[in-house]
Amino acid sequence: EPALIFDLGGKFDKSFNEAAHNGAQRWANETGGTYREIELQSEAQREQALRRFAEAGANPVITMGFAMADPLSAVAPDYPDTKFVAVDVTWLDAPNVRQIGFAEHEGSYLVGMLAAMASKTGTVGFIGGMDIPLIRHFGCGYAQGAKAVNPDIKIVANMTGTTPAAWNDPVKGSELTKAQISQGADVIYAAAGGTGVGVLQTAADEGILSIGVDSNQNHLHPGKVLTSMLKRVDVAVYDAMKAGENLETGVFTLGLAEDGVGYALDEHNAPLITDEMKAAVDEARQKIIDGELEVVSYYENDSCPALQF
Amino acid sequence: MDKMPKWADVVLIPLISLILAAILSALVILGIGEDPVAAVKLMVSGALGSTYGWGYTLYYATNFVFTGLAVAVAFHARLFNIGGEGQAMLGGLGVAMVCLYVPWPHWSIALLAAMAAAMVFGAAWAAIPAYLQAKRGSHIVITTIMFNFIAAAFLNYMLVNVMRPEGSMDPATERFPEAVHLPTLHELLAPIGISFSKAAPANVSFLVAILACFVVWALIWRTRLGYEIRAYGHSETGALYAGISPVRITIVTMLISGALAGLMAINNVMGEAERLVLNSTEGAGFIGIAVALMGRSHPFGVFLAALLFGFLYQGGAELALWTSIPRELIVVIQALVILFTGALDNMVRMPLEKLFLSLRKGSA
Amino acid sequence: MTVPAIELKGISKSFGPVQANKNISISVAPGTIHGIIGENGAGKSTLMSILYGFYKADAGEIWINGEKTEIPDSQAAIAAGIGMVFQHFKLVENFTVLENIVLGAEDGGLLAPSLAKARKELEDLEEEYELFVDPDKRIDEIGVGMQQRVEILKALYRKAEILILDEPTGVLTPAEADQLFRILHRLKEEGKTIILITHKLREIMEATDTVSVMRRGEMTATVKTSETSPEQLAELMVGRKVLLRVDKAPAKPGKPILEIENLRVTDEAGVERVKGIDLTVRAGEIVGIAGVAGNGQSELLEVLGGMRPATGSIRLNGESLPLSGPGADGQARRARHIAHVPEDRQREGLIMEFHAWENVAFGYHRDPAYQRGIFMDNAALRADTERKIEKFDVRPADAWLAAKNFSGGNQQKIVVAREIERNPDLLLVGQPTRGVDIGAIEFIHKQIVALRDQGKAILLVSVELEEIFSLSDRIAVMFDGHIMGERLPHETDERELGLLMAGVAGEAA
Amino acid sequence: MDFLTLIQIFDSTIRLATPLLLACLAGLYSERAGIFDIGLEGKMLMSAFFSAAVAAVTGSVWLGLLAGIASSLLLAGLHGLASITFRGNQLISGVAINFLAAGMTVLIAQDWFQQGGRTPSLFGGARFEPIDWPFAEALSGVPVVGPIYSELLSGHSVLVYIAFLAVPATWWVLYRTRFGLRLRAVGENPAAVDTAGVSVVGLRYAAVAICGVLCGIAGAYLATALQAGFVKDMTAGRGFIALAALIFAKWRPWHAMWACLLFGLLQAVALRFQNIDLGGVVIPVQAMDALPYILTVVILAGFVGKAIPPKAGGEPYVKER
Ligand SMILES: Nc1ncnc2c1ncn2[C@@H]1O[C@H](COP(=O)(O)OP(=O)(O)OP(=O)(O)O)[C@@H](O)[C@H]1O
Ligand SMILES: Nc1ncnc2c1ncn2[C@@H]1O[C@H](COP(=O)(O)OP(=O)(O)OP(=O)(O)O)[C@@H](O)[C@H]1O
Ligand SMILES: [Mg+2]
Ligand SMILES: [Mg+2]
Repeated sequence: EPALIFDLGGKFDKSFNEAAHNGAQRWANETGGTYREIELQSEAQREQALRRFAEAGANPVITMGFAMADPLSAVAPDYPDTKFVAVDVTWLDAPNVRQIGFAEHEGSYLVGMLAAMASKTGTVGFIGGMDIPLIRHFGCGYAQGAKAVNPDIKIVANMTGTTPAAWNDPVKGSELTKAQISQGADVIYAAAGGTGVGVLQTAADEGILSIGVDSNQNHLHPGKVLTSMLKRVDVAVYDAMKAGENLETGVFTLGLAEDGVGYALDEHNAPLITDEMKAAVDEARQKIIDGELEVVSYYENDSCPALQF
Repeated sequence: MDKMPKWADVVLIPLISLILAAILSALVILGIGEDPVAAVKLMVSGALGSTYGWGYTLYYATNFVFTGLAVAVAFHARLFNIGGEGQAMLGGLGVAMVCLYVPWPHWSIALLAAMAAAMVFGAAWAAIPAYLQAKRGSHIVITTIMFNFIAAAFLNYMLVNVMRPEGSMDPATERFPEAVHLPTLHELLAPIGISFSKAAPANVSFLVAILACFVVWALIWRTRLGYEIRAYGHSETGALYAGISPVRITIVTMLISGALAGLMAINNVMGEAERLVLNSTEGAGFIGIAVALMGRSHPFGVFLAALLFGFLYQGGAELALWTSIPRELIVVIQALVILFTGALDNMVRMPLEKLFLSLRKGSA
Repeated sequence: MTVPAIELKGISKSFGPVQANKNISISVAPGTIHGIIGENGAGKSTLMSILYGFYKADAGEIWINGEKTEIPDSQAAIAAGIGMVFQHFKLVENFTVLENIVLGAEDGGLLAPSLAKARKELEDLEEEYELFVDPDKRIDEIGVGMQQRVEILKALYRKAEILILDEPTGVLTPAEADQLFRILHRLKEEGKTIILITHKLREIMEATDTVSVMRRGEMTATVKTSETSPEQLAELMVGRKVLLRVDKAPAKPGKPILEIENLRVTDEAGVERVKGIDLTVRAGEIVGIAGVAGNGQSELLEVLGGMRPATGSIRLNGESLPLSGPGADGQARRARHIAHVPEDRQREGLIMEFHAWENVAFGYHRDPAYQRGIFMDNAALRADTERKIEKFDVRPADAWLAAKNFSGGNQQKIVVAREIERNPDLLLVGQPTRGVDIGAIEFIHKQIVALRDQGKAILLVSVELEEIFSLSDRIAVMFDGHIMGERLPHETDERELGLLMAGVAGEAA
Repeated sequence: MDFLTLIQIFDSTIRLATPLLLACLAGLYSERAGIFDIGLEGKMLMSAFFSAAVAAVTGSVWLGLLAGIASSLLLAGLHGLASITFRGNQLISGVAINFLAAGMTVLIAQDWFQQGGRTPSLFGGARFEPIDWPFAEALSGVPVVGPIYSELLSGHSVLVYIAFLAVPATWWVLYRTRFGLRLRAVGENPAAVDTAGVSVVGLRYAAVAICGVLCGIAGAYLATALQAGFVKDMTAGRGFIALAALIFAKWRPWHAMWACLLFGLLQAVALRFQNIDLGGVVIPVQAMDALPYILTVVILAGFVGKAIPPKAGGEPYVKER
């Protein structure tokens, strides 16, 4: 029986935990299988949940978020027969852990290009939840994509706050959106969990475009959401559960090539994406896959060539 | 000349209140379609049924003892310190600096240094609100709320821009060296032949917390300073008459309170995480308010209330692990426990008092 | 025989285990003034609060004007024509006089018309009873005497026919008290019924028609005032003979202990309250400061006690005493052997939530005798307390009782015991017997005199002229921050002091 | 900074200040009557959920508002029961209410909508729409006055106007009516009210109920006017900021409005000027984020002085020990 450990944001974070939840649900619905799950409430529970599930015989144990790396490195060696899956972790030295990283900067690069192409004002916005490296990583890819289309583009980047409330403050998200609109932004990319709900809402209300994150959020405001940066955590979780105990371990980085990240195109945003836009983005996508184009990751040296944080 | 025997006040009323809270919680659990009996069993066995469960329960309780004592000490001087959260965050910063930047030969010396740093940092963070309250009359409730936000921003800056190891995704410091690893209860109890769960994070800080309870108790009820703090808390004009300086008491009390809140960091930062992560306090500063209020600001009461909350946290974790009960249910159960044991206790006390009075009259 | 205005039948009331009223019956004829006396804690206030609907009796009946009346709350009492002036005034401090008077008796939802109407009616009432107050002053800006008038006006504004006054003169100056009794007589002449609780037998003798005595929750006697004497009442009250006058030998003043020169005090609001006074107190004498409350006596006492800064010079035993800064707080004063019985025992002299034994250390909690290492020696403190309780006959003799659970008189005994037993060089005493029953007054006075006889200096501030006369060896009168003059008690009288207190300067002081 | 930016900042200030102001006035009624309330946050949150939920189900924002107010009133009643009837500790009761709301909203939301503790998005009549004042469009071109009229004053939802009208209304009720006189009195000296023949309990329940209604409006404003649905914990600590504003204002209505506007302004400024470049030195976003709180402390210490709460506040009224 697999087990799934959500990060502190909880499984309904409108973000990547929720994507994991969706993947697990899909697996359960398709196979009729059951799985255990826990929404962490505190840091101390990370290790606790790992051990408890491992001891109870859950296999594989799937964890969400980079913060699980540290406890995993302590726990995984104690349960060599258990397979662990660590989403957003790629740097552990543990034989029984399947480490899955996403090249969010690549996906963000593509939506950044779309944003720049859709923008009439030459200004695009980025709203992050909290100023942490992961969010800078998103913003950095986005900025590079936007600059690739229009080197003179202005990118307004804001963070919502410094307390956990920053991920659940749609009102502040709205105000930031309005602030960015007044600074000229007409496409805004939100990577801010529940706060993003406010960003997308206000963008729709004010008649500008927004970009969703993690899962496909195009349907939230049809015709108003330019696209969504997809991070296929759901697929990763689904695959892991499907593979079960026979899971392949090692480090997997899911980028454009693996369809681990991408941009969403469906009936809700089809009218917004012109053929040229699609062509340009798909070309860039291919180039990145082929290695002709390199999108710099923020993690490489803690800085971004296209945007200062 | 009490209306009720003391045991009834101390044991019976909390017990009945807890039962009422449990009944209501059971109704909520039923409401979302789960089995309350199984849930209670799971919570009790998960939190108290094994040394593993105890290890977690005591770990959480340790956090709450520190923040609860912090609030309680300030309460004795009628200062409402809502800033435990921020003070504990800063305490964590102090601990991290001590553990990371100084090579320590042995954990025991490191612990002493870390305690000192945690207390100094926590006290420093309480100092400005204290000074402003004492000298400028700026309401300490506002300033401490504001300082919580400022602390969060400061810590965020430190962890993202200053202390984060290069290239790490995690807004956290690197792991502390092995030398400052605090012995867990497992390691402490093994030599005397007691086998305690290896996995649980409860560590030597728990003993420090117990010690802190005694120290605070002695401070408040056995020292001149404690006497002055209580006197000032009860009557400001009285303090003036007795030559107790309001400015001094306000500042000293808040420094002690901040130091206690900061001290929490030896448990969660040094003892458990062994690194400083963002939001490491996780609201323990606010739980401390409930703990202090429920413990009637007495260290012993604080200890019991902290245990209760430790139980709820760990029991809740077990619920979350083995059932599909959403974690918000645990928040609701906590709310009901606080409500019944803390705010609605007179609902139980009033009829009980009548009962005892009539019993006494009947026998007299 | 006329129908009694008030008839209480078999009233009982317990507060938890304390039975404050036991099966009390009493009847008051209309148009009379009925006195109630009794020791502290005898249950007088409780009984009256039941009549006013503030407390609910456990058993018993209330009959008003011959009709059985249920009084579950004050609303019902007001409707039945009862008004009450509580021992501790029930006024909203930051409201104006007018607002306090209309509170609860407004007509209509809007304030303006109510206030306008009240203002007019108030003028009439003031005329009629010579009860002048400034309707627009805030309560915390006016003195206690005024506050009491507001309370009486509140009752009259509600058309009270029965007026209960609980220790109304406890805080009044003699002049204010005289004025009050004139008003009471006028009310009585109008046919109103008045119940008066007081500890002052003189007032009972002068003002009442009948008097009831309470002891330990029971009504022990009701007599016609004209057929009794103060001595008999005192005995009925306390259960033993009481000395109503202080017995003391003539003073033998020695060297100056306290020398005050050109002392000036400015309060928090920037008003100068003491305007340059000179005063000397010698060893073995009691100097009494008479004056209407609010003329700077309190501030003088507070400066000496280290509670507020001042300018000028004070010498104690010939050495100067700092008047501001760190060396001028209560601790420093105590270190210089100044003891201080403050004017307000509940707000200053005691921590009401502390046990008796903790209060016995209050102010002296840093005394080495109470320390053991870094801790306080609570056992020593408790032993000390037991001793003081015994010596000062504090009742109940329970060191573990919280101060708030003692009656006023016994609270005062704890404070006096604490301060006198320090054997200070200088004892500051403010209003030592306010609200205290005669048994306790006798005792406290004796202790003060005994301290004097040991050659200590005592500075007494009291608004009770009677107390000033019976204790002081020398009397200084304060008015508006100045000392108007000094007199020897046997060379002056109440009339002359009254004039000085009113600011009318006598012949060269 | 140009004039239009200024207008936009003020516009943002009004939006951010409105929920604070409603909650602050709510606290004012309660605390003026002597009942401390740190449960403003919880009541707002509860109302945010129920207003959004009912609006989503019925399609009527007005029904949503009513439901929000009702749910907030329920919690207010609980607070009253604990702190008035059973003379419990008002702080504990408030803490419990905050926890209760945080948990119950998500539990119920998940039970009803299965959308991860959220309500469905609200459309059309299920949301409060901005009200455009007459001629707002036409006047917007007029210099200075135009933007002020059409951007700043016009175009807010009806709840904003209710919030700001509640300020003079509160002032009027408090200082010009019998109810206000009694309310202020019961917070200062309940014994005076009691002996004057007025029910302390009744007054306090009335105050707590008004507090519930105002918190209800505040929550509904967040979920159905500013936003289009409920998200867990969406009050994000605004109840506590409102409490700070109340102390800042020393429990007075007009001052409360200025305090809330100040807090709103500081936030609006901080949000708008993140990452400003001061001649090469980039101010970290965290510093900007903390700025409103730092400035609050500075202003408090520098200009406000001592705040003395209603005298009987926080203490249950007990006649018999
Ligand atoms: N609210 C109360 N709760 C509990 N006990 C009370 C209360 N009020 C009075 N008592 C107790 O009831 C007894 C009678 O008190 P009461 O105030 O009636 O005395 P009193 O005769 O007015 O005394 P004093 O002369 O000091 O005013 C005392 O023992 C007192 O401690
Ligand atoms: N910002 C303001 N705008 C208009 N009037 C005000 C303002 N602030 C205060 N006032 C006026 O001040 C009067 C009283 O207000 P305030 O709140 O200062 O009361 P207070 O008497 O000082 O104290 P309390 O409110 O405790 O009674 C009101 O009648 C009101 O007219
Ligand atoms: Mg009395
Ligand atoms: Mg008395």
